[in-house]
Amino acid sequence: MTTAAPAATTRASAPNRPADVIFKAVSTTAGVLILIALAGVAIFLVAQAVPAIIGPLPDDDSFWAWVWPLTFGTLWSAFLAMVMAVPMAIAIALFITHFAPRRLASILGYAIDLLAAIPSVIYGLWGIAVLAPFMQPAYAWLAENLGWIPLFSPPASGTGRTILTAAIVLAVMVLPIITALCREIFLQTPRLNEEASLALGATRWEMIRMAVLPHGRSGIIASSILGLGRALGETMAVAMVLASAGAVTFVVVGSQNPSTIAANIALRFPEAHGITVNMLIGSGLVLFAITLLVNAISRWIIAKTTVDGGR
Amino acid sequence: MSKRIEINDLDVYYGAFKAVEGVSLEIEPRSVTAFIGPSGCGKSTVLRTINRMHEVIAGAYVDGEILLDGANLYGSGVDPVNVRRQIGMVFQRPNPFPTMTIRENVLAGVLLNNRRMSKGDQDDLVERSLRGANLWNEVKDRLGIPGSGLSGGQQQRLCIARAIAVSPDVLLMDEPCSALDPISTLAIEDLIEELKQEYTIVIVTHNMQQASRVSDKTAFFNIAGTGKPGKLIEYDETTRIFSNPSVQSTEDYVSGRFG
Amino acid sequence: MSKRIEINDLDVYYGAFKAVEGVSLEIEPRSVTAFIGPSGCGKSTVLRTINRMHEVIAGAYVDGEILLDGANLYGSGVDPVNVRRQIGMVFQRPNPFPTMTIRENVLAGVLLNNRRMSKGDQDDLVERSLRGANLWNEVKDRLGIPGSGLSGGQQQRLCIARAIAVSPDVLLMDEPCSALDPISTLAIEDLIEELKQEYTIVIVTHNMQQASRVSDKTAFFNIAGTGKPGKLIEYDETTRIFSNPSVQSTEDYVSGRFG
Amino acid sequence: ANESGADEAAPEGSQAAGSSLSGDLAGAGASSMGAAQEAWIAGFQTENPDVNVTYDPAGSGAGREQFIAGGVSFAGSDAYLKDEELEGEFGACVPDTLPVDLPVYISPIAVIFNVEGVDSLNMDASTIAKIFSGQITSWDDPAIAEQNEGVELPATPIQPVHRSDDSGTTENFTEYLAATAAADWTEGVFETWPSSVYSTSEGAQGTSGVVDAVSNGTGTIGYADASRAGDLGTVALKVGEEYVPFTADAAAAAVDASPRVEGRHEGDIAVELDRTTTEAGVYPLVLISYAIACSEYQDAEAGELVKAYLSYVASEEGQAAGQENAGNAPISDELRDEILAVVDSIQ
Amino acid sequence: MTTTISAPRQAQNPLTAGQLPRWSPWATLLAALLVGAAVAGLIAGASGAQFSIVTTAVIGFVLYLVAITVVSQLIEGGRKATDRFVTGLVTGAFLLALIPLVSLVVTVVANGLARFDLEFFTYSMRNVVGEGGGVLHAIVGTLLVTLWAAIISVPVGIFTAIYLVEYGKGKLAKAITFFVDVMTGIPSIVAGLFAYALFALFFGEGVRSGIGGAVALSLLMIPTVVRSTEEMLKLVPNDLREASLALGVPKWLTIAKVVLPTALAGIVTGVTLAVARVIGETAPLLIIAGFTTNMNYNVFDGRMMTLPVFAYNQYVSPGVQEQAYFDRAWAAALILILIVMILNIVARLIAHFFAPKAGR
Ligand SMILES: Nc1ncnc2c1ncn2[C@@H]1O[C@H](COP(=O)(O)OP(=O)(O)OP(=O)(O)O)[C@@H](O)[C@H]1O
Ligand SMILES: Nc1ncnc2c1ncn2[C@@H]1O[C@H](COP(=O)(O)OP(=O)(O)OP(=O)(O)O)[C@@H](O)[C@H]1O
Ligand SMILES: [Mg+2]
Ligand SMILES: [Mg+2]
Ligand SMILES: O=P([O-])([O-])[O-]
Repeated sequence: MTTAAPAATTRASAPNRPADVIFKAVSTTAGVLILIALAGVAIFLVAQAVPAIIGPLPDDDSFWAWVWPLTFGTLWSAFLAMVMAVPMAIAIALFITHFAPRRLASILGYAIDLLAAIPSVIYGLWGIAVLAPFMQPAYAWLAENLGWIPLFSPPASGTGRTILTAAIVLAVMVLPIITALCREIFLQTPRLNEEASLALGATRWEMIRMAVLPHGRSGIIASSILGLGRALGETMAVAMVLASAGAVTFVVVGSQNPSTIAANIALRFPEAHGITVNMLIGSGLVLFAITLLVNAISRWIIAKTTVDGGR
Repeated sequence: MSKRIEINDLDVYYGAFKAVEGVSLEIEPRSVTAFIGPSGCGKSTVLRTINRMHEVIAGAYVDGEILLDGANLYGSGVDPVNVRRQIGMVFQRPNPFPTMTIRENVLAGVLLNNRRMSKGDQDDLVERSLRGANLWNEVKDRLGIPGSGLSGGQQQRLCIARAIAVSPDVLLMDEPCSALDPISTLAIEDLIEELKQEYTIVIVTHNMQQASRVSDKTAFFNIAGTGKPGKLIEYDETTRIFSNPSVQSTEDYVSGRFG
Repeated sequence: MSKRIEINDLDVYYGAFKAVEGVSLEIEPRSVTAFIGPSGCGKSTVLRTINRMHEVIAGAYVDGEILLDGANLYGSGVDPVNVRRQIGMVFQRPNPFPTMTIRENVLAGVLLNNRRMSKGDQDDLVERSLRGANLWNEVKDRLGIPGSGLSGGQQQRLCIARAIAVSPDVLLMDEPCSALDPISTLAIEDLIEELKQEYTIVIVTHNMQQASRVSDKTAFFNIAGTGKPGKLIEYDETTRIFSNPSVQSTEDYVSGRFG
Repeated sequence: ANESGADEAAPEGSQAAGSSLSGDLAGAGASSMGAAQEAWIAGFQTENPDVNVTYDPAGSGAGREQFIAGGVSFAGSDAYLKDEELEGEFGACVPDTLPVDLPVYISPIAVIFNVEGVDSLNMDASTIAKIFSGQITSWDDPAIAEQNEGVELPATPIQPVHRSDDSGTTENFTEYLAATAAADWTEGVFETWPSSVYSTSEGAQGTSGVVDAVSNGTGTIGYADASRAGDLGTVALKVGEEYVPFTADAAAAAVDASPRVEGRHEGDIAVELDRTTTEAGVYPLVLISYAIACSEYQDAEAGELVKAYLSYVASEEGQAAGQENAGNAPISDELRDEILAVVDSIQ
Repeated sequence: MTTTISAPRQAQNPLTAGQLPRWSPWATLLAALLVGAAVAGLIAGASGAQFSIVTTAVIGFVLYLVAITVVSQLIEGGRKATDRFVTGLVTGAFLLALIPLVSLVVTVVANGLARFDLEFFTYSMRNVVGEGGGVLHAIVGTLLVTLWAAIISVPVGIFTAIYLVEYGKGKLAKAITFFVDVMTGIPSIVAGLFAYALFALFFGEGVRSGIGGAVALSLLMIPTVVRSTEEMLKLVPNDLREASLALGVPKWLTIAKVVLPTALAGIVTGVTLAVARVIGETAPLLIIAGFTTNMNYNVFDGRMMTLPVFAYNQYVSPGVQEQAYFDRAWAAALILILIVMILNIVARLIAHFFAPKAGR
């Protein structure tokens, strides 16, 4: 509601107090500072990326041909991770808010939160030492018995360090982020609506479907986007766990896996020099653009799907 | 459709706190019963125990029994979901589902039980319920807009339509008009008058004029002080409660000497 | 200390929506004035314009003037912060600051404004204000506990103590008892009776008994329907409003025929 | 607790009291040298308690880059400075002087594998090339079996593992295969395993990644700095008619048997490794890492520190310390003398 | 509650249409798990492999879901069956999520305890070769770098949140909200590269310092601080703002003295989460904070070791005595997790003491 006020009214006549002005200015500056920092990052990325984009590159490839497999791997691994993490996170958040006994719920919630605090290197170590060997037999089985499904085309990796393993690690890493937010959102479902559905004789699940999920829809999207941002940008864990080959393939159990942009930077940067540095930072720019796009799209979706609550 | 309710020596607790003590009363079918009393005396609490909605609040439980045509709501093996389907409820603040259209709101409860209702039957039911809630004429041309797009009074009637669409036996209303303007209030009071032909109605109200206008019998609750349990002080014909109550505090309350 | 208020042809808008139209009335010093009327008629809205608290709501603005002993509150160069220091306000729900003790709550007006005051003066002020709010005896031994540890009625009196601690000229109260039990309500009503010796008091209430018990004059507001602006229908001595009002709708309202 | 000057870890007979050196010295570069540098730094700092040396094992490329930019005073690198690099400026050096490459770290590269019940295997270069290029896919392949009579080889598929990051180890490994088994290894020498070729092999990050992948997988084979072979099975390479397992001496011998790169500037010691040698007792799959330093520093103090540090590194004591901690092969005395002569000339 | 009359009454009580007894889900679960174990045993027997708990759990869980749904469908009807199915599913999802958590914690603790000794907490790695040594320098580094990251990002984050909640309405606020979300997606390594480029601009190539690491971490931390603080400020009831304003308190003092203290507990929790988010970052610190075995208390000068970089390095380039390096790596990881836990506990204590006291 930003209707222009009739001219003759006394809307804003108060003299501004200096302290108020300063406080507001400080707050505004802080916000603007964030924009400046982000602009700084963007400028840095663009400036470094330009030489790589206009080429020429060592292998005569175009920059885009070089970055495409990495982009694919980034999106594919993040997609796999989200496919696992989002339903899980929603289920866990529901469990904590609506199913578990209350006392237990807060402790369990804390335990899940703790996952967010574990450093990515440790996820990497765990992925190599525990998860990959654990998953390897399953991959072998899948490749052997369900190999006709393109996802599971043999041969299976002998070490289990496939994109699916990396995606599982990513899923575990983003799970607490999404769960924590969904939990807050589900807790804020208007009691009135929950009670309305229960009073109509809804079971617990029906109540969740009628009141909790519709109310939380935009929040679920928003939290998933936050999680997705982490999954897209995760560096160390993926670099350590994934047997990357820069392939463009949907097979999730094999030795030849796509690499991701962030992990590739970590792998290549130490030995990079000259134009390769520009290429790597250029790929960082692509990742940045993806994040920007994903956020914009999610906002658009949220704006479209949110029914305006007011009168 | 409508049924008789019998409350026997009911205590209600919120955790360790006893909110209501020793309530016993009988409510006849096809009648309107008003619960009145000062704030915090337990009117809402007792009302919610009638369809086991208090169980939604963590730690709340009852001691005593409530019979619906002789069947104990708190008997072993009774499913609260069944209870609530037979005893509908309308809340103080209108609470249509914000993501649903008017039509979907009315059908919300029905579709739970009967997924495969034909389009025609659905249309019938929507019309019947909205007519029953005196809302049909105002919304018939825009059944597809979100329920939250209506005015407060219309929303409240939408909630009533939603509640009667599942054909309950009893309708509980917790201060259904307290958030509404006078015109909407009158519309709802008229509606209660009509609904009484088919349903047993229990209404909580802060407004004594409203109680005297709409109810056949009135129950007066009171509380001795903060932290004490609320009690049923007097239950009688509405005319008697307002003209010649037998307890002094009822007299004080209805005559406006306190509360 | 107390001052006279004069409202001249006041319109209040929430953005494009005109919530109140053409209100004019005069309030004498050292008197209690009650605003009554059905929900949504603009009682709270008008009350908040008296200390410019409506400005806190984005998009709200007024047209018209309000004079405090002849000085226009909306004159150019008037600082709303100063206005609010002279015209205190008590809200519907008790809202002590949860992070502060009882003592700090009473001193909030002083402490929050970074004003320096000696320990002795502070003690004096706390005692004076709490006595003024009839709360001293109940809390004098536990001034250090959080304000939210009190019962609802005590909290509300604490809020009144907080309001009078800054020595305002006028005290505005928006349904100060509607969340309280009857005993607390009576305590607050007694308090209003006493405060009237020193302050000009304006109180909004839904409870007509309360209005007739505490106020000297009563203003009745009404609204033609949802979306229409509220209007001042009648303003007169309380006894007259309740016994022999000159407008039919006032009569209908106070006799309980609607609302 | 070990930070204070008087150090309990100081070996007896140290000249700590006599040292007059002080200051900070920063180096960066090859991760292969990381563990050796740790030992050298510890030994050097013990002798010179007032000196702080850091070595950031960020990678050879990063090390050279930082050295060129003047961010560090010396670099560690799996490769000597390229000609085009020599044409540029060096941040820390006096303009128009050239830096020197000193081969201070020699280490065998082991071909490691994980096959149950097998500790060591004999292979010729062509077999290794075929395995890593995907032409041999099962452990019981006759090509392996006939070189290993009496060893029970299972029918498990072979899972080769390579370095997924840019690596000097990969470069040396592929150089060996390209030189000795060109027919089976057609992709030549590379530092980064290309994604388009030999795609049966699986990438892993860093030496540790390869070692982990090999030890946690089944039927795996990989290559890594020999010090990290641990309990894994290792391959003895066919040199001439013999199968030579890796040893420090065999690796050092490989360097001694190799000629110098031609056309380098004075003081630079760049070794052209001879992979095809048939000399007895030589293990030709070795990696050389160079210390790169200015011949003349802009900052004389830095020059002094580098000089002292590199003298220690090349000394018998330093090389022994390196071997103990990092498992590298100590340089031979002739090489040492050569290096020390260059170090002495650093200003 | 008397059993004697409940039977006849149940027969006539129309409200008691088919219900499963309370114990039935547990009984079903037990039965399902037993069947699962039997099947897993058979598979193990047939293939000669080891008995698999995983197979047992998977088969048991699926069986349970099917059984409870079918039984409920028959006795209680479709709606109840769906409810039970979803309950099973949701609970299962939760338990599944606990598995990696437990596995991670167990792995870290089991491996980390080997070097959890006094020396580890009191020594740096200066002059340490092979076994022994400690991480005091890395602990100090991590604490300092993170502290500085917090010093940079907490004020910026909180003031931004204040702007968004208390002042911002227009395009700028929208832009900030949007870009804060975008910022959460900056890959940590890019943050490190950016911080390096920024510092190299002023201090020349090869610059390494703790403060650079702090700047990189701030970039990652700020969005989390903004988001959580924003939510907390929104939760402060408007009542309180109005109460303060009505006392004639200017807006800025209302925010500073009423709104912030009320939200303090939540803000502290949010900041802790943000710290936890960055304290384990490796990639940016590798680039800008550098690597050293020595103690360094000065964030503005010289390389600074941090726990994640230490753990990573010990793992990546161990010497001959591998195990000593790996033990140190895991122990460092364990310390990192402990630091985060302690931070959490402290935050909870703060939250507990500063949280608005609940009424009555
Ligand atoms: N969820 C709850 N948890 C704990 N106590 C509660 C809860 N709801 C109500 N109470 C307490 O139970 C008592 C009765 O409350 P109830 O809401 O039934 O009163 P009421 O008569 O409906 O009042 P009102 O007119 O204000 O609606 C009060 O003391 C109240 O504080
Ligand atoms: N913040 C707001 N924004 C927009 N409209 C508002 C706002 N607050 C109140 N209104 C509208 O202004 C009108 C008057 O509201 P007000 O709250 O003053 O009524 P009231 O008489 O105090 O009612 P009640 O007895 O329910 O407190 C109503 O139509 C209401 O919807
Ligand atoms: Mg109530
Ligand atoms: Mg109001
Ligand atoms: O020593 P590298 O890491 O380059 O193999």
